[in-house]
Amino acid sequence: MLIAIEVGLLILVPCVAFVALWLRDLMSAVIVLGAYSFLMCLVWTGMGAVDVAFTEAAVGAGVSTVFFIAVLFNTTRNITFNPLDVSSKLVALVACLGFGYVLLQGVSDLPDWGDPYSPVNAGVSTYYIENAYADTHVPNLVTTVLADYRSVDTMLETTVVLIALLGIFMILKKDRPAQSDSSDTQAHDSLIIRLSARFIAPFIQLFGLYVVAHGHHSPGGGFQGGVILGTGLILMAMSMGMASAKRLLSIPRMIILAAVGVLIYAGWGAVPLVYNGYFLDYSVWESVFGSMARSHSMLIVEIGVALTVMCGMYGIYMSLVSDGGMQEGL
Amino acid sequence: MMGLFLVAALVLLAFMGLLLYRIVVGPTVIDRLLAVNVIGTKSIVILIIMGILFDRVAMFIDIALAYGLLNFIASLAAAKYFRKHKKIHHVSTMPAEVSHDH
Amino acid sequence: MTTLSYSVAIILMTMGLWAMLSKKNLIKKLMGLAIFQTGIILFFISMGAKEGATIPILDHHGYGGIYSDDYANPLTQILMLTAIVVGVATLGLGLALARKIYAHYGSFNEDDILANLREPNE
Amino acid sequence: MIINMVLVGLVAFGTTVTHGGPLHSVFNALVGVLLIAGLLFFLSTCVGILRFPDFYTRLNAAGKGDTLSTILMLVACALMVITSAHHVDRTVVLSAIKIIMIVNFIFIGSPTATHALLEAAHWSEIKPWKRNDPPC
Repeated sequence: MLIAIEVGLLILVPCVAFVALWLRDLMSAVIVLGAYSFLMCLVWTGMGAVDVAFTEAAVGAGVSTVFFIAVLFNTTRNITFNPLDVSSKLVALVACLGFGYVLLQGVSDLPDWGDPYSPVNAGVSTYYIENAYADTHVPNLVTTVLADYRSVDTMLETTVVLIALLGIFMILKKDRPAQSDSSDTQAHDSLIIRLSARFIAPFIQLFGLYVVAHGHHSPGGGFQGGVILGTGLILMAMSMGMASAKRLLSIPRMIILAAVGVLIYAGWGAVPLVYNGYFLDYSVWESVFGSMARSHSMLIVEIGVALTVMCGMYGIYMSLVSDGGMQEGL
Repeated sequence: MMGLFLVAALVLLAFMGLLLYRIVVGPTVIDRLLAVNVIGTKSIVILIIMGILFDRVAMFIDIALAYGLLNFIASLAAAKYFRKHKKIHHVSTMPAEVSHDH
Repeated sequence: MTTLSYSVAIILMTMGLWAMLSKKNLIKKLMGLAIFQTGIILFFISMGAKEGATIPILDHHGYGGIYSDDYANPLTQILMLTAIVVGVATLGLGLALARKIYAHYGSFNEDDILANLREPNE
Repeated sequence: MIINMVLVGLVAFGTTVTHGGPLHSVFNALVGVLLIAGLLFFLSTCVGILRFPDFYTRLNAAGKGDTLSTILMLVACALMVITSAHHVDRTVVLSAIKIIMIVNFIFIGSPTATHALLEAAHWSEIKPWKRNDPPC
């Protein structure tokens, strides 16, 4: 039944992607990329990947478009277009068509779409599906695999977000901070925008906390909740001015919190080493939490992920929009 | 009843395809932003219809709620962009007369 | 459907690669990177999809048995879930680099940057 | 507020009549009518966005028609969730209430976005379209 919707979406998606790359104005292209992300989210929902779709929804609707606009805000959106420069484009086109042709030849050898017995769907994933609830008492299989079976992977992914945040800070760092008279130089929005942003921001934060805490039973978890929490802060910084956002979460505190998130993750995973267990083996907590040990440990780990991702998104936005000066932005 | 919802989702998709015309042609950026905004709101409806078709609506509503909360942030940011850069029509410059408007 | 979803993934990857190779503008290159990434994610997700299966969240807790055919593959989904967030973080890093290049050379255009690189004192 | 109370009342009433009975088919018909009305309004939105001559008129079409059609279709979905449930339990009622919350947020967020776009157009001095002007 859903196949009809899927086919329609899959036809629409490459068209939107092509338009985004074809437009000769960066601002328009960025906005069309937002529409592309909406449609991609629907495609993944139709294939049953709700957690992935949730991540894409939070990222595409809230964060990635805002990052692009933040950079264009301080630079230019004009594209220098050189119509004479055909030869290099032709070479690139031939290379890409060859690449696409070779890959398309391989499509016929791939297993059928939706085949439950294909090599990808056999093996370890059947173990995950059939035994995850008995092992951990968590109905959301994606959360189980994310925070329990493959938790070392997730820890390092969280670290990548922290490293990206630190990298952006170092790239954009100003030697001498810009002289500012500590008053908010940013022009204020109209009353309507400020009021509705003020009304919605608490709901966004509350919803983010709900997503982090309820990720065991419905789509969600640390990554999605962290992005939503970060978007709430970005909304405050955008509509109320950066000074008031920094009153909520100052820049040094934000960096410390981002590191604390990874530390919570790694620390909770390191405790079993004391009891002769493996790294990130939560079953030693059974003396404290009983049979829910792995479930509760996953919640704690997800809180660490959410802290890091929230601070990562907020910090990346703040440094991109203010050129690293952290004084005035959108 | 499920068939009606499926048809509704397909019709919504077809209208989204129509909106693509405004995205391609749209003389200014905010015309495109307008069309993208409409596509974003309609994805909320399609998400919930997909939930109904999967018969697990409770699991899909959170995604739709995230869209409902976050959908207007991109338009807010774009609007604030135009407070500083007043030109809505873009200029595509040739390499001979590169303009640095910064 | 079998060929369509894989073909669309490959078309998206090709488009992203083409943008990264042939576009002169750094921001356009980053957009090509984002599109390439979604192509790969689409490929993984369609590998893990199962016909007639529901989403990988259990709706009953093991009464009557849990069969792996009834639920979509969670493994491919978790790999791609983290890839999206990390992708946004690296996108931010790329944007920061582009911003720094713009501050130094006054342009996002590759040709202008290369010209300035060859003649450092203008 | 009044819309909210009406919606919650509708959902609560729908909850009580889910199992068969004459009202069940009435509710099904209501779902169909709301869904088709939403589609019709969205059709007019699309036509407005495609055919109107300048940005301000297009904004009018998008701002009003989009919000109304989304709300109508979401209410149809909420009623469908209630009436199609095999037995009404906490999850089903919570889902319906969440859909009504989405309606609320759209009711606030969508006009705000429209307002922000209007301000952007105003700052960048887009001239409103007059009769006899060529459409842009």
